[in-house]
Amino acid sequence: MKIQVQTAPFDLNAEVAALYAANPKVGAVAAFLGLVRDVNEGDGIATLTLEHYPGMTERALAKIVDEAKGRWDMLDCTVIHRVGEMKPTEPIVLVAVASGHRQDAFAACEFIMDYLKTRAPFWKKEATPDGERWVEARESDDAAAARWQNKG
Amino acid sequence: MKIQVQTAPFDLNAEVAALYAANPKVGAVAAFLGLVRDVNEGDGIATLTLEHYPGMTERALAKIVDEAKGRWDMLDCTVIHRVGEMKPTEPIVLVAVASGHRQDAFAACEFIMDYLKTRAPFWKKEATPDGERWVEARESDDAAAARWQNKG
Amino acid sequence: MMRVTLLYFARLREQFGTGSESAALPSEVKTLNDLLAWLRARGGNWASELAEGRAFRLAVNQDMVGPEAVLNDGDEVAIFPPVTGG
Amino acid sequence: MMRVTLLYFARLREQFGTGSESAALPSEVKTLNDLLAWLRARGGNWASELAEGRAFRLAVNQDMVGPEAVLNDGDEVAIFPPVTGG
Repeated sequence: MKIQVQTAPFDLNAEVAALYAANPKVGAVAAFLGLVRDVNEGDGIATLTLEHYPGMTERALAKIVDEAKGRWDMLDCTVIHRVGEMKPTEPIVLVAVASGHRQDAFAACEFIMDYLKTRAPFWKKEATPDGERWVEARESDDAAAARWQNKG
Repeated sequence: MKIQVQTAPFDLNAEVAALYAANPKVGAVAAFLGLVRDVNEGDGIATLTLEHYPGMTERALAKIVDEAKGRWDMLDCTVIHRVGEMKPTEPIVLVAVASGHRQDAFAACEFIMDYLKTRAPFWKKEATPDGERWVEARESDDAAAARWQNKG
Repeated sequence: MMRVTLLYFARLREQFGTGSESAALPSEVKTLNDLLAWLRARGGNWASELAEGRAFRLAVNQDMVGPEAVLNDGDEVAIFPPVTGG
Repeated sequence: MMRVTLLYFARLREQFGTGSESAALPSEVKTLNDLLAWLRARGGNWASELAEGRAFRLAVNQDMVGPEAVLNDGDEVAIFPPVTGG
């Protein structure tokens, strides 16, 4: 299990290959990439700056991954979240889960993303033509995380 | 939308970047990689050979992708399925979906995989220590595809 | 008289010893069910692999269809095991 | 007397004009609720940003907790807006 917070971009090929290339038990990898969009709430976005809480971030991500491991058959997993300033089309986050079968890989990957969105201490600030603003949390993210309490 | 059947390996970085690098509306890419495992039904697997029905395969995949487009907000999508002989740890299939938001990307990607498993004309033959055998279809795959008829 | 192309894949291709044939169908063969009965009458692997209750799938002109589908002259008909890709 | 480290992130860090402070708490401050009341008493942005009904989150020693959590000497207490990563 690899959990990392970094400013540098990451190499999707290398990260995903690390999950399966050495382990012929892996039949499925589900991966999610979150990217900077050029529009949010109707306004143009020039840059996005990610702040986090060093120490707690890694701890929160490790707890989320542990919870996923308890629910699904996960063979390996990588979570990389970037911080600092990024431009539209740049990847922000990678969550990749390796499993024997696809259902576990998909469910664990989506679960980790939903929990990351509501429990990992990251904050986004957007630069728009009208100046900078902090991104507001979405109720839909709380709802997405809450639905895992009834299934899995 | 890119749908391709090929014997050659594919480049995950290039395929996924093609979905988002030129389109700053993409906020999420969900990707699935299916891989050759070294054990199936308790037997060691030396090689896996994929046969398909040229013409119908591309047609069936296009129909599946079209159905996904009708259900979810998809900005772009790539499906690459390899045929021919492969060894354990080699990727067999890539399904990657780009969307504005993660829920659509995840759902469409999983839907396409479930339907591909039951509707696209591919067949697997395994080489085991006891000789070659055709892989049997799984009832669990039919069940996975059927559940999309009640939701979406 | 109707002429169709028959395609066989995977285990069926191996059991039948061929991947394709061009078949001139007698006039009583109007549906896929009729075609299956006509193929079973060849006996041997044709009778056993296509027996009622065996799992196989049918496609006409590259779309999966049920056995009640009506055949037309020039159709491409495929018979194959349940698919196992992905 | 209890001494804790207070950390502020994102909008709160900007509004309070600081990301961290070491605070000596009066003996009546026993829980996070007490701490919030003590910070609100500073007035200005402290009162408005931490007012009842405003959305913020609390962590003690890097675990998210509710406002009823009891404080201990040496704790690292963080106050921050709802998270928006991913």
